[in-house]
Amino acid sequence: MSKDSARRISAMNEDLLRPLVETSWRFWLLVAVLGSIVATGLGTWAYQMYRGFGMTGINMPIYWAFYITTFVFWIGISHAGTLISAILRLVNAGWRRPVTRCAEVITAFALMIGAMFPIIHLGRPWLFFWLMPYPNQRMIWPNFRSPLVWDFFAISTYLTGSLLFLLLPMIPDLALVRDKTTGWRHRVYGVLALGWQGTPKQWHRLESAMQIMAIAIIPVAVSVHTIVSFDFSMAPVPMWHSAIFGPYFVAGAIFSGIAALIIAMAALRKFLHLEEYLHPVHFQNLGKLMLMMSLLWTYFIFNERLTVWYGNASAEREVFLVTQRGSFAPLFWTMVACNFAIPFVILSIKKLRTITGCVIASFTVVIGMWLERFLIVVPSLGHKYLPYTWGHYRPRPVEIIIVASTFAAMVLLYVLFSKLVPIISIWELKVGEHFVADATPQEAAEHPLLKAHP
Amino acid sequence: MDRRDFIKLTAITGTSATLASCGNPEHQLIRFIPDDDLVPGVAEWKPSVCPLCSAGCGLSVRVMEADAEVVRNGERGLVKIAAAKKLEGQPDHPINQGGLCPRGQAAIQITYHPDRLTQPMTRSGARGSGEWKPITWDEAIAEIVSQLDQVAGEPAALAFLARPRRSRRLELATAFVRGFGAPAPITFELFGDEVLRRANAISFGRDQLPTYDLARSRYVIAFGADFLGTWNSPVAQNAGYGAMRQGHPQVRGTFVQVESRMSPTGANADEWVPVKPGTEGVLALGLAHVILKNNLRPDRGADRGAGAPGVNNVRGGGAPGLNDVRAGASIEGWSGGLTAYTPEQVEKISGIAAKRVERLARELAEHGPAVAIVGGPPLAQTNGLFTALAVNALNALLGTVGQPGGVSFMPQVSQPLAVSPKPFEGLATAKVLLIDDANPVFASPKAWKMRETLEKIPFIASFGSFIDDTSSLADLILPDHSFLESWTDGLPESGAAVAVANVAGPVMRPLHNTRATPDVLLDVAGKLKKPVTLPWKSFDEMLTSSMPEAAWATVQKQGWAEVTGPTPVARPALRAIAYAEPTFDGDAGQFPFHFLPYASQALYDGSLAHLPWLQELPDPLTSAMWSSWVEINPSTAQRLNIAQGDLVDVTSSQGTLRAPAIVSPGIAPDVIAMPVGQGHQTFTRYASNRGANPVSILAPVTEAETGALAWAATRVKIARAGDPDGSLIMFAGEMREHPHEHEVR
Amino acid sequence: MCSPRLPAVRRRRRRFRLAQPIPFPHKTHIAKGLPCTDYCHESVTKGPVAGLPSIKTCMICHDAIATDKPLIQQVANLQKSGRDLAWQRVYGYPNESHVRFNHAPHIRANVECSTCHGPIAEQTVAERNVNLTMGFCVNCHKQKNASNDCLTCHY
Amino acid sequence: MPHRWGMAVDLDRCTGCEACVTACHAENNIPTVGPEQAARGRAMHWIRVERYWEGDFPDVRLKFRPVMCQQCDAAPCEPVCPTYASHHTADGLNAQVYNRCIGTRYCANACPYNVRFFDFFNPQWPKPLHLQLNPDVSVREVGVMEKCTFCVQRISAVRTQAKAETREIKDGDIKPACAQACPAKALVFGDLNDPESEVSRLSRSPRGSKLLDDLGTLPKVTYLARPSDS
Repeated sequence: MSKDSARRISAMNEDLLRPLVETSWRFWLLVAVLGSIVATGLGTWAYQMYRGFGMTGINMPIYWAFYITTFVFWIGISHAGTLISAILRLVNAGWRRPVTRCAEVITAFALMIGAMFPIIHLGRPWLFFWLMPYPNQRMIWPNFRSPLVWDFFAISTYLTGSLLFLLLPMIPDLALVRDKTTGWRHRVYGVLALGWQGTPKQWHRLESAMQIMAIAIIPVAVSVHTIVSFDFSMAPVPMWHSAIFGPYFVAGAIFSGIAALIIAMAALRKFLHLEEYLHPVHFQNLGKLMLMMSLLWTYFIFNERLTVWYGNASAEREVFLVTQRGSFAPLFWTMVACNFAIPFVILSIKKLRTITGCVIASFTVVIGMWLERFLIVVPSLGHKYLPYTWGHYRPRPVEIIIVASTFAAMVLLYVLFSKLVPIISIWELKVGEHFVADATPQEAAEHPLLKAHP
Repeated sequence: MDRRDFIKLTAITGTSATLASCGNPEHQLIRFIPDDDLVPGVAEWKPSVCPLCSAGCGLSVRVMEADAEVVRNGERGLVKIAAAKKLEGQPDHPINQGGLCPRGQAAIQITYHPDRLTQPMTRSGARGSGEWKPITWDEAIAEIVSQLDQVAGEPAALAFLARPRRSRRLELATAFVRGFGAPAPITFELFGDEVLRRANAISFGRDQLPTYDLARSRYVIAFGADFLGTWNSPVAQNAGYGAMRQGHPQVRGTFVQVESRMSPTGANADEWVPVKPGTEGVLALGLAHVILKNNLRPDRGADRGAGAPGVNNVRGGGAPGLNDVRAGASIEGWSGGLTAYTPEQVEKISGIAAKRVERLARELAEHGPAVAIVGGPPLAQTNGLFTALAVNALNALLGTVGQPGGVSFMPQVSQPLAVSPKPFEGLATAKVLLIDDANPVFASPKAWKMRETLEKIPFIASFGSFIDDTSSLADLILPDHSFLESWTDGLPESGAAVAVANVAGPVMRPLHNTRATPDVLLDVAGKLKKPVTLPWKSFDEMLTSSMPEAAWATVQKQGWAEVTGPTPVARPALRAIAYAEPTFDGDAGQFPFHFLPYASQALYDGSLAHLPWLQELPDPLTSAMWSSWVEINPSTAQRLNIAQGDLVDVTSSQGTLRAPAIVSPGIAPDVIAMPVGQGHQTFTRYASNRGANPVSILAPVTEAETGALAWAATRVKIARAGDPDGSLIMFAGEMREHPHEHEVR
Repeated sequence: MCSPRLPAVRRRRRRFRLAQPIPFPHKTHIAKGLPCTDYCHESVTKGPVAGLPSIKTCMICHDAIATDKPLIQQVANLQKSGRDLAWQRVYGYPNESHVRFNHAPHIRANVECSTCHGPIAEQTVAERNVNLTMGFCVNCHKQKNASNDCLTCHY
Repeated sequence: MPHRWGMAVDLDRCTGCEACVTACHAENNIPTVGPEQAARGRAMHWIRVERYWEGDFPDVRLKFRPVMCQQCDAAPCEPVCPTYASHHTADGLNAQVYNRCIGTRYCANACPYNVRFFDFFNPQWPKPLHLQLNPDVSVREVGVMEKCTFCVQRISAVRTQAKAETREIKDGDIKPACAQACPAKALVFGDLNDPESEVSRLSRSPRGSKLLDDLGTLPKVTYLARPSDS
């Protein structure tokens, strides 16, 4: 091992472990601010439960609105991760190494937050467990025909899988933290490292487990968003009852997931000073991927709307028109700009595809994708078959506060996570940079894992 | 805490927990011994009478045991009472035949209204300040007796204000004031039908509202009458209408409505004929002209000497010599074939194409039995009597007066109503005023200065159950029982073929410390220094004595009985009249729009605005709830830059009101319509200060012959006054079934 | 109407043995040959509710019977003061169970009172011995082949 | 054979008077929500009279159509409910079991007729309005869905009564509050499995059609068209 690489390794360890041991007042300030926003959100939810669901802007006939929009949005964001990192792992894209963990964490947290919304939106949230099949005295099971019960299974499966997928490759890094720290940290990370010693057998098992997870998580991720789309497409609501919804939702989910990932990476790069590990090329590559997804999304929405236009079924046409040129038109065209026009221009011109460019495009995509979900949920419900019952929706403060606080919750969880676990997979990075020796004991260097990832 | 407790805890925030815990009153409320013996959980059905309008529908009241909180001997406690739970139409009642209108269904909320007056009160602040002091009944009666004693001997010092209803209750009040030496009660109702009563007296010798045998009609033409909504006997007319449409195999009656703003009734018409306000009579005579000229007169009309036996007894009660030739004789030019009313002439006056007049006349003549109905706005014009006479004459010509499928008159056993066209005149000299559930401050034009008149009266006592615009000016409140708690009666004028007397006893005990007004009057009568002697000790005694024993037995069982007696016949002087152009208040240049207030399907004339069910009942045409609104034709709205929900100022010569606009295709471009009902200053938590009252800006124009208020003869101008302020609450989203197809077209 | 205060939560706990206005001896009355469904709870055969008898019912007999007993005198005095016995309901459902139970058809189907109300006939002050859970109802309905649709009881 | 409850609505008889709406409120303990909530679209009317304008002044017409729960045989509300709160009974009713409802409101989205209503707050009946409440019908609390039940309490009462008298239920024995109140007799309720019943006879009328028939929900409410509407 050259002197140079030894210095490099030690710098890497130091850079990537620094956030775990050094805490500035800025961190506490950030946590305090975010924490109070989250607390406000929780308090608002309690208030909503106490006063009644009527504190929201939901009404007859728009029985789903902000909460379900945000539910679908977060479930979509959750595709950042696992799906992207699994694909990148499987296709063995070398540039993925610093990115995978950032992405997988997004998945886990976005899922947790997203899964809250079906409960928040319940009329009687304290009975949420009736959605689960649990043995009970009355022998009453949930209705397995209901897409909401499918949701429960899909999300819980995906969450379990994503957590595994996140935790597995964390083990060697937790062991590293254990080895580099003393005191309580040593003991805590010792427990979390699950006795990782880096033996060939352990590496082998990690490798197999990760391969299995990477392959298994992809169909799960695809199915999750397909099932979320079934919440809509199983109901005979104009513009919902659509066969395209499955792939359309999955594409949209990956699209918004990439955007979330780019934002998260840029933030980490800036605040944790990881410029050396997250290079512009990573952003450019993700940007290209996002450009592709943008085009795919555009294709899907064009497809969806074109067939409705030609189909000309009276109820669907009303929803179509109200979104296209009626009261929802400003939102619709903002969405098109956010999801297509702006990212297309930024990402397809090489000069603009800088880190800043990618981050701007990502922000527009996040906004655009939230709007997309809103425009799926609300205009259709407001314009069902009998025009006498058409209605309007305006969000009320409780909804806005709760939805906004989940963004703070996401950031808070992310910040806390990056404080506790190296946000960049140190060992994978080392493997990528051939610092095998430091990452693994000498005898493990011959392991196929390292051969496979030169 | 287990799950159930948690649910309970969360439920406690609202009433449901309260209701749940009601059966288990462990919080120490005392229990009193119940007066009624009811089987708990089992319903009993008792007859009653709907008090809301003069139609007099029979009720069947579902009575069940309930726990009520009461005060007895100064202690608050719970007692099991027999509580009315639901009102239904009585299946055997000859008028409503089991049906009931939405207002009748909601009448039960009068009894249980949270703002109902629970005890006698006297004014403790300035008049109209809304400050009251509870007093006992003894004190209250002593007060009214002393006030009456002070004015004893002054003939016009006592005034009694009531709603016009043919009833023993009003007869008792009349006997009381007459005995005191005062003039008969002043009765006033905004949507009263004095004009039509007078016209019927002239045309047919019957001073009452007509009954229509719609069930057997094959062609109905209605002039402005909202007979399926609020006018005359709507439930009976709905029943007849349903049967006319689908009651006979293969035969479906046709229905044409003539009016300038589509009413809920007009909404059901096969053909809707918009007409210039005030020219409906011309159209009626135009139709008559075509029939006469072409000799299309149906055969059945040839012999009009005697009523056909076995059918609705139009001239019932024996009015020999009265025949409906008289109806024609009241119209100038009738015998000459109405040459002044050629289709061309009709087109010029009313705006209805001559060809259409011709066609309608032929249809009318060919599709017998046919009947023409008139009521509402056309009669509330300066030429209202002419219009009514014209339609009466048309009916006579069609030959269906007293015939199956035509118009007839229900036999009557009581004297016709004496309605006061200008109630304020009788009040000018009053020193003591008794108000029995009338609200003229709300229901009369500002120009009549009703409030100012009342404010000048030294002493006012109100018997009503609520503080409303009028009773808020009272000095003494003597709250009445609700109709479910006391004897009620009514002698309907129309809606059935036989004379019906509605009489029903209380179906439940009084909830509050109230007293039946007729009994209070009887009590007061006996306590006066110079007692008024009345032949009855109590109101139920009066009711008992008013009918034969057999009928009384029936009444107790079913709440109504068929009664017989000589039907009073009216023979007003006959004078042929011709069409006179309607005159309107306000210069057509300055006030370009006709202003049409109309009775609201839910709130009627505003007297029901305090019932939450009715406030939240979507209006049939606009779907508006809890609101006032101004209906404007789309082209007018566009011209004046008014969109749905925009605030609009409606200005007449009498003042301005502001209300949100509803752009409605069912109204003529030069007409502005507005429902009556909202705009109460004071009328319980549900109606106070809600919306605007169109009556307030009406000009004091009267019908030329009868002096009745011509409430449809005011002209207004309108102007956009602002953006929507959220006061227009609609239940419906869209007004068209295929909104965009309409747009394309 | 009663007020929605927090003690409502505690009430369910105490319900199993409620403080009744008088310790009414069910046992004594049954032993004297007075069946439940006559006089005291007679509406049970007619409709949904069994009904808690008013003091008037008590006094039909106790006008003459056992008038020397202090408890009866107490009841007689209560009646004179115009007050009723404020019985506390021992069996019942909270509103949020949305149960519409009808006694009459159960009596017609010869379901014993004790099936649902336990050995009340042997008790003095009525106690709640049977926990009327949904499972309890459903099991019996299954055995007797009665309808088990939710809408049978919940509407 | 079990009963199959259905209704026929004669649009030619219906005058849009809305007696059915108030009758339903009175029978089924439906709360009034007040102007603020009504303005937010939370007014509850288990039965409503829809009106649609056709044409323009002066050739304008209006159509009334009372819409209540159509009690579909293939009801879209039923499969989507995760807790079976919305389910099908043996006699073909779409039951809504309040105590099982957790308020996902999915059923209301799936219902093409928009006849399901949600309790956004606990209902309010300021004393003594509560004395009017029908003890045969639940008072629904915040967070549950509710809808027209075809007055199941009346069906149940008549069924119990008939059983006590050991007889069959006769046609016309059961009248939901709306049908009972209807002055023009536009609403007819009865057993569709009885070919002789009035409702069966009307349902076979050539004027009859189902609302949104092409959605395949198989409603048990038949609308008889106004001949002049064709």
